Amino acid sequence: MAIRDDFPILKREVNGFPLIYLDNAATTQKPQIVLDAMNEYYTSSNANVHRAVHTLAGEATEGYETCRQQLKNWFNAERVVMTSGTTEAINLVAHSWGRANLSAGDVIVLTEMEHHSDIVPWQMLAEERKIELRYIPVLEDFTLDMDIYAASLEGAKLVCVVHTSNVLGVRNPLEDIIQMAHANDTLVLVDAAQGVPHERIDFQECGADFMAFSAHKMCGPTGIGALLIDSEVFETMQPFMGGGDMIETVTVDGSTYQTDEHKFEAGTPRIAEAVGWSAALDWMSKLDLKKEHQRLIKIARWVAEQLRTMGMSVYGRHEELDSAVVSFLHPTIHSEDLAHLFDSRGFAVRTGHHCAQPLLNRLGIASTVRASFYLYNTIEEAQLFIEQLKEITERFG
Amino acid sequence: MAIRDDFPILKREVNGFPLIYLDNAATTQKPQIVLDAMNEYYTSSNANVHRAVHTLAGEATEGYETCRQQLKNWFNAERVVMTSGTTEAINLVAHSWGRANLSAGDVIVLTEMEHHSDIVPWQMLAEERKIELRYIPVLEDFTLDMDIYAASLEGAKLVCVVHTSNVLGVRNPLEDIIQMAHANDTLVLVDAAQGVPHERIDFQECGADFMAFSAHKMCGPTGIGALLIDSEVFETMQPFMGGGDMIETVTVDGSTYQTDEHKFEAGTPRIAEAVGWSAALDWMSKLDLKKEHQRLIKIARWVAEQLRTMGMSVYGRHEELDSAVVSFLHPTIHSEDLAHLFDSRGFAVRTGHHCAQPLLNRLGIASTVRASFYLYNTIEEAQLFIEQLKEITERFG
Amino acid sequence: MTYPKDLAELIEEFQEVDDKMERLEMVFDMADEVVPYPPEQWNNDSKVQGCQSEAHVHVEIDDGKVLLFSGADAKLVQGLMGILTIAINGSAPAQALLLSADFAEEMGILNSLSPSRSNGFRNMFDKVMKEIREFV
Amino acid sequence: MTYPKDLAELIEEFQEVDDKMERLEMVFDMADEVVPYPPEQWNNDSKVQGCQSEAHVHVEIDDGKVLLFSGADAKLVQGLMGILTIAINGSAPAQALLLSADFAEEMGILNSLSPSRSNGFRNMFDKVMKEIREFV
Ligand SMILES: Cc1ncc(COP(=O)(O)O)c(C=O)c1O
Ligand SMILES: Cc1ncc(COP(=O)(O)O)c(C=O)c1O
Repeated sequence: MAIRDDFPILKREVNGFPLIYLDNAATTQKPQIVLDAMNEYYTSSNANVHRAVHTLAGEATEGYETCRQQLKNWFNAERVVMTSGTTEAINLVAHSWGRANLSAGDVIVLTEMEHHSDIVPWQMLAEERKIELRYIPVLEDFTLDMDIYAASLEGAKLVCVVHTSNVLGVRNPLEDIIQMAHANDTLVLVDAAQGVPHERIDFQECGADFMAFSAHKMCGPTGIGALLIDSEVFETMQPFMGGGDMIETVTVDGSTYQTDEHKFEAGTPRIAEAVGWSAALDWMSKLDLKKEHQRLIKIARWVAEQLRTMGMSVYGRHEELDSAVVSFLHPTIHSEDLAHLFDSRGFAVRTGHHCAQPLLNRLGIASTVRASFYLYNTIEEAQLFIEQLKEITERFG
Repeated sequence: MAIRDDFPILKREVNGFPLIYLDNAATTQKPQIVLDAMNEYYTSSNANVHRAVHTLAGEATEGYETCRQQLKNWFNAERVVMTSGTTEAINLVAHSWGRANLSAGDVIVLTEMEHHSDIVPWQMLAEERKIELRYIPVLEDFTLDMDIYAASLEGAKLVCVVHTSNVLGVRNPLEDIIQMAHANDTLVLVDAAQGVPHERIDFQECGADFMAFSAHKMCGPTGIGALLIDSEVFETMQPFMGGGDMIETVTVDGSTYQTDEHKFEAGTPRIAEAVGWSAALDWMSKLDLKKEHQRLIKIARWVAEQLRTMGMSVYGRHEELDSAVVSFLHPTIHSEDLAHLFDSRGFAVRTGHHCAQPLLNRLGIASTVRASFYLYNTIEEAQLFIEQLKEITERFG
Repeated sequence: MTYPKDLAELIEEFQEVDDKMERLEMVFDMADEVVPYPPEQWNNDSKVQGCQSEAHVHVEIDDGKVLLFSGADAKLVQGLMGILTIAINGSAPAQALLLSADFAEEMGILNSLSPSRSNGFRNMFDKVMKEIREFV
Repeated sequence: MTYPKDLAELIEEFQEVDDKMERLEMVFDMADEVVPYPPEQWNNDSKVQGCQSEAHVHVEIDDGKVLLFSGADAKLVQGLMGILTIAINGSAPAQALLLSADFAEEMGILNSLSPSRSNGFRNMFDKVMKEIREFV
């Protein structure tokens, strides 16, 4: 299969068995051209960016800023701030927008489905600024309680919602969520860490005010991510970190800041990472993402069905727009033991709370085993996974 | 020369001439083994770190945490927080230590020699918390005014000082600075971005409370840096960013945090970057850094002398412990034009304010041309640089 | 490092088995070797931090000999506790402290332990040793 | 893109020269082509942002024709201003707006312009075009 061939790591063996990598919701693998692009950068253009005239610096700047431009094109976004990942992007909003626009008594709406990275920054801000947090509960069918959502919007300044849950694979009804929020003059931050890898999003069309995501979950390198910002909201934000590159002038009496995205990008940026991410976007743009996603959600649905038939508890629904993530628990084998057993046969699956403890609390469980599928995964791998689980159950169940 | 052979980029040509890279204070080049290590990581161990049981995740965690351990060994430090670079490290201190320990009327002492990254975070904090900033002036001989320093310590909670100036190459008398501060119960943050690449520092022996630096200025990759923290001071710090990996438990009612360095490392960390940095440290540990530094400072001194003879204004003194950075201005050719002319012959030098506007204000200039030498630079390159300048002066001066 | 005789034999047994899953099965079987620390008594003090699952240890010194009580949700963790029990229960504290955590790696159970948090074994081991040290 | 005749000729002249330093020299020589905007009149409005050095431009429309005044600290920047002066001075505003900034790249002077801040040329060009646009 052509896609697989682009990923050198898939040829590796683990414990004597071919690697079957099903931990894609944690991080994805990288196609060779991403590594080549970073190597090429380091072996021919490495230099610090911006404000320099020599050739290498020009090439490095071009490489870095090209990534921003590609993201603008990919997402139809006017403002793209480069960060170290989703987590930093959300913290940036809490700091740069939150501290500039919120005060005691203001309300932020979160959901119980959020990743810790979209909870803890708000808890920290809430404590500092005496802000009220309201959490939308998750229902039995793994969806958000939209009635409570509607009610909780009253007086809310910001809604923070995960595009697609990293535990359940459930894709939230963002269109409704954003429309209802905007009707109430409430801004919306979308944590799209899991959404962006499986769905091509038009930022301006979707209407969100902030959207955060990480390169490493979409075939790009570690250490880089981005925040898309609505261009009007952008103007209401104060700087995040202070330092080189985000200033216009510095004197001992005070400083003035850049007015574009660089205002939020202090210090030497992630240059090689940006170059690698560009290559990943190039690579992905050659795929029919929609078709691939349909293939993957079909695999996930099939796996979920098999698991249910085998008596596993499955957490998720695997509808058309959901991501190809299957969380489950074995009736008798502890999730951690199960993950070790899978690993002994070359399967990489994740267990634990997946940085979503409030969601797991709501589900009344402490952990799940999570198999998450991505572009290079095949139905054959899914079949092997189910067969393996049968064998493990027979022997250890 | 053996060292040069390890750096593939040095074989490149620029505008038809061999690259002579003299922009090392901005960023350094990477030896092949750093690229190999990152490639190896991406092609055989790439996975998300921490709290996972599968083989790849274990290897990735090992790779990431090994870098921390190597930094602990290299610097004899007990607490090493990984950041995206010097700038983030200093912002972390401003946020995590500053907001937890400073209040209105407190004093922070800075120097006029600081990089913007060690000024702007404090200006932002000062404005937010009504903190007083005192700047130590730079004297005619390019050193700090130690009398004013002594006087300015009164009531100061923190001193922020650059180990080695990125414009002047001047290495500050840190031993005295720290001793005087500590005698006054004042903590000291050292911006060692330029110090660490040329001097092996024992963090506990030097006695600083915080030390910040970047991998990319010491043969490591972009996107990663570190903050060393005194272990007692460490305990007085609140979290920086919120998110995955820095928490112990999260509930809708509040969260508890990790107690070790992970408390300050929210989100998926810079895994490949840490692996690359480890390789860079390995590579550097095989050199006699002291001897190399002596070689380089001799080159810098020779270049400075030549420049003075040619009628250039040279900013710096190039003593034994200073770094091999030579900042100068041409009497008739504008610094930016000079940099373009150098570039046309393959030389990479930097011009501008070098993110140190207060220092340049003090010197009464708006920019310098800066040639900075590092491990792979040779005396022959320095000679070519001087010859080139002579040719340019004849033709354009 | 030289291990206590029982443990050394166990390590050898493990090393003879090539198949990782089989080795895991052998660890699972060791879960029965623990002196159980019943879930009712699990508390914050006994909790091993950084484990994915619940794991608790409690050390007493009985007649000058180490007595390790333990229990865990996950069988693998409890199996490792069982092995540790075999290795140190009944030893003098000073003797027990000589043990290094490397045995789990030598047994080929855990891929890599050293500075990593990828599993709670290291934390469990360190906690037990810390408790023993308090008695020395 | 087709350039105004004077500019097209200049581009051709530049392209015939292989040596980058020589090309820079040719740009330097163009510094004299500007209609000077004297430093005394430089102000915040005329300042080109994002330049390393001071660079100022001021546009007037005289008798329906673009009149560009400019000046810079750095000779290269002023040379580029000179080339821009040749390209647009005396044109109708609508005509001047047809120019794209690519000519500096085609002349082989600047390595890469597009989204980069590595030099202020792009900002200078954009600022001039913006000012002209206000007159249309
Ligand atoms: C003295 C000094 N401090 C801080 C910095 C900022 O480092 P970074 O951009 O890697 O965060 C630099 C590098 O430009 C520097 O030279
Ligand atoms: C839904 C969601 N949000 C946020 C994050 C955090 O992303 P990162 O760790 O790359 O900052 C993740 C990834 O773990 C995620 O799945």
